[in-house]
Amino acid sequence: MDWLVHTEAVTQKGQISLPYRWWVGETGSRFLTALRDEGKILGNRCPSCATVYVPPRKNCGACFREIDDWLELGDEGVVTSHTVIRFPFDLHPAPVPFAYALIRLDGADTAILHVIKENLNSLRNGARVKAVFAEQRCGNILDIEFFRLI
Amino acid sequence: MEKIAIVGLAQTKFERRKPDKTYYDLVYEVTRDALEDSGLTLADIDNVITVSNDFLDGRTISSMAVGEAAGGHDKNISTVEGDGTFGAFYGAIRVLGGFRSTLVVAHSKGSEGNVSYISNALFDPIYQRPLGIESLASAALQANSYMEKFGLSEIDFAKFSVKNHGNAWNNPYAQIPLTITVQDVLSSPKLADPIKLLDCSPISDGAAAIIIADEKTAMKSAKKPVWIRGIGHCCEEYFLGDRDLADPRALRSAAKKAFEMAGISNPSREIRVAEVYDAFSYMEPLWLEGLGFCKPGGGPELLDCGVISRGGTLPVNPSGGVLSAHAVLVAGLVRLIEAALQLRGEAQGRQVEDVHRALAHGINGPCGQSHCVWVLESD
Amino acid sequence: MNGRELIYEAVSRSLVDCELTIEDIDAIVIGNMDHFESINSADTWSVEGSGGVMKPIMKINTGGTTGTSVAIAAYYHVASGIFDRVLAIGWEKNSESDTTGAIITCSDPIWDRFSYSGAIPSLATEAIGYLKRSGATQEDAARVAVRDRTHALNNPYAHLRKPITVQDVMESPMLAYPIKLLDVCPRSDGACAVVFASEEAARRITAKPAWVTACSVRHSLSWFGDFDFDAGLLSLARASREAYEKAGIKSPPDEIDVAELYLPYSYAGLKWIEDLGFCPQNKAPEFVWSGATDMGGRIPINPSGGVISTNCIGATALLRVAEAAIQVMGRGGERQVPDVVNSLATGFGGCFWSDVFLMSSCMP
Amino acid sequence: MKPSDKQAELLAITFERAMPYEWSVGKYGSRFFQEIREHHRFVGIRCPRCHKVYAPPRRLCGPCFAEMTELVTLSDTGVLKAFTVVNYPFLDPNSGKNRPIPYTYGYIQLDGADSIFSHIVNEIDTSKMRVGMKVKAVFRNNADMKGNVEDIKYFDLVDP
Repeated sequence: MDWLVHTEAVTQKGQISLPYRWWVGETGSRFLTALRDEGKILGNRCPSCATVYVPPRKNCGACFREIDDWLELGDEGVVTSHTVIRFPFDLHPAPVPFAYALIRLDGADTAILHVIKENLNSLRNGARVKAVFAEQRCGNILDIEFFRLI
Repeated sequence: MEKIAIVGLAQTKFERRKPDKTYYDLVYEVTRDALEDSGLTLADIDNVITVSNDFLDGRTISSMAVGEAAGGHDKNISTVEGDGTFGAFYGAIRVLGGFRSTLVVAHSKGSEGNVSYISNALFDPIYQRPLGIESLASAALQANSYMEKFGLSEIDFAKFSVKNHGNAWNNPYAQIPLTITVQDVLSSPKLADPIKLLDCSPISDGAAAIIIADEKTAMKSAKKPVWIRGIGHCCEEYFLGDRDLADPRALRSAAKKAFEMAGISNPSREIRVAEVYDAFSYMEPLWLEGLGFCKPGGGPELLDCGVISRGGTLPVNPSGGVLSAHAVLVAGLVRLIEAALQLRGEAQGRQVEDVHRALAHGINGPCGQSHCVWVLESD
Repeated sequence: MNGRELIYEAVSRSLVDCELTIEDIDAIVIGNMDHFESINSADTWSVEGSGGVMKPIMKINTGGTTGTSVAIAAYYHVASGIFDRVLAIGWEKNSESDTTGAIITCSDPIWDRFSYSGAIPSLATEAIGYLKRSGATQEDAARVAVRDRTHALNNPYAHLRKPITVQDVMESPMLAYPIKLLDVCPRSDGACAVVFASEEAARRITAKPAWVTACSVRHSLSWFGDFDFDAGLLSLARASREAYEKAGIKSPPDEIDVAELYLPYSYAGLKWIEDLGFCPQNKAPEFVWSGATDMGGRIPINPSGGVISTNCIGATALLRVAEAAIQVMGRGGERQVPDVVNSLATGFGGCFWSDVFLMSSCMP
Repeated sequence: MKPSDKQAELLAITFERAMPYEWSVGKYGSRFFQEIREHHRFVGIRCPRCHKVYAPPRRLCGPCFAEMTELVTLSDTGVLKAFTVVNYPFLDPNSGKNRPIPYTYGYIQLDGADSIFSHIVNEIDTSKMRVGMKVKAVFRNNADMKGNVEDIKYFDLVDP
């Protein structure tokens, strides 16, 4: 059709801009308040499979049972996987290059995702790292500012 | 399982940006073309599954924009939010459950949203999303785990990018056929170690549709029916740190179900061609392992010894794979379409010889948390 | 409680209810609205709470009808013969965003989003059309809201459990003529889980399951501007006729013993029951005032309190199915209607879309 | 450690970043905006089967599943089919801020069209509005036009 040829297709810019507020729940709130108030990292253990979870869970996904066996974990652990990030993205928690790592804290069976900002050249799986707590803590996962290679 | 078949299919050319096409246009075009391909009319179609995602489309109830374009007026219609292989799964079980024929149509336009923001929303809002993680960084963690577990190298992965981009030259629908070397991949810009630019699939716009029908309807369609012999899907744990990222156990479970249903005991021997969801170069070998085509860590060897190359005994992604065109959600449906084209003998330049059984595979969630496996056969 | 924990609560209660464990579940279907919580892919995100670890799970999303779409998907999972026991889950945490702002994102970004202000203006237009055609009054609609809110007193799971009067409704703030605050649904947090089973599996679970006799869907419109506000709700009329035919129901008000309807606002409780064939055109006010739709009436509607008492959007339509199933199974406690053989549930959403789900104590 | 007593303090995590999009309008919608810009008029499209005219134009007639190509030139006027004065506060996802209220949301049948077009009516006094009133589009100055639906500023009520 003639008019289709003679019509320039336009685009329209826009956004979805809404504030979200995710409830953390009792289990997560206990974890995050301990992080914030005491600088302690808590985990919990499934009564059935004995997996120690961090962050702690209300229930074990695999066993489908509620968990209420709490323990304090170390603030050190081992890198089980890592990547050095070199592309920019405005939600990144640090300028590039920085690394994401999965870190298995001492006493835990699962690994926690976090950030490593220094000595990236020495970063390898198996490396030991220690949590660096933020000075101003407000009850979220960035109350651990990053992990530092030991 | 009763006999059901793929009787119609269509896909668009995949491009970085289709500025003149709306979702509605894309869905209409592949719906029209799939009907034409099948020789059926809309009256033969008694139900519709659309596949879309509200984040990708920037619209709540994204299905609302396309129901009419998918021929859904006055029909039983539903929407799967996930990869097209999952949408097709629902389409197939609707035929098994009593419908005559399901039109399944998927669309996405990676050009319209911000892929990083959208994939950041896949992650846990309390513990992960504030860290800025998204699909590329999480994939890099998986690639790193996989390399370290089996002593693989970036070269091993780069070879898959070389193979699939080369295969894409034979596929007129592919977005980026490339003649590249392993060195080109290795020296492409580093994004998230060990992933470099040429290890990544592109951002794409496009759509695809298939028609799944019962035996009676299949017999009156224009094309050779492609019989669905086995289907299975499975999802593993959500948190990356709860998973062994180098062990695709959900895929193993999905494949087991599909193979059992299809009566397959030795997939390497019994399947002639496979189309798998290689969003990054490391994924193809990892998924081949999960599908039981090799021992753990053996994926790169399959390529080195020629098994999965175009002339091999089990060519994988002769279409060029997701690495050569990645319209999210659509890409899994395209794997099904490409497998079906192989079985029909209509794959033109990318046709593999003597195909009687083919496999297609799609994924959902971060790092292939959820997998869907299909076994298709010709008569 | 976070979203996953909310889902866990519903799923674990549903398993206790049918004396199964998560190992007995073969597949899961889940649904909600992405931008209400900003969770992308709730299927993979939810597995810890939904029980989906190492199981097949898929996500369905069709807007307000999501819950019935999820139920229908779970039904087809079982009907396919591939799965014996399938969990259907609907959930929403409306408290996690601005509900009206999130609903606005369902409008077309090119044509409608700049002026759209949520569902109320279009529902108000529909209500005006109905009032004009039928001669119904605002008080007639208020009577519907009073019924549902009164029924909610019998339902320990309902969100709003404070009784109201017609006068309360009439005196509540006008949102958009003729819709007032107490004519519309609240915003709620909640989840619902329903177990679907094959014939053999169902018989092992309970002596009295709710057999699915029909499900029908009409999501025909893609554009807000195509809806005829002055006509009936065509999608519901067509879906219900198809479902009645499948289930062999010839006279709905005589053969259906109880209905759980997705009535997001009170006027729907007049107009839409005519489209369902519960009473003749324009006779809904008379029918409702007669007490026919109250507990103890000819065809009680919304013994649960309905959507006007509880609205966690992704769960809302599944709750209709669950409540209608409870009635067939005779497990409604205080809200039980006696001797239910056939029950009907509906879903509403999108662009004036409707789903109809019929169940029976007699196997089809 | 001791099991959880009632966790006294319940936390929430907030997120307020906008998700950016750039949507294609498509040829059919673009033509509508082009006609506004070039001729200050509307355009619709006719179904070859049922002859219904849709405005704004779109590619398909849903009930007929027929592709439409016959453009129909319309004027800049229509009839008010319904209206609502929006007076409740809410967040506008386009801006992330509360949308200014009150404003009147109107369902307008453009003269010559069978479908309904929603837009803003330039009146908030309900005593001055009634269904069936004639309305006329007020367009932006050409220099300010952006090729979107806000190139129509609003519809004015036309005195009978």
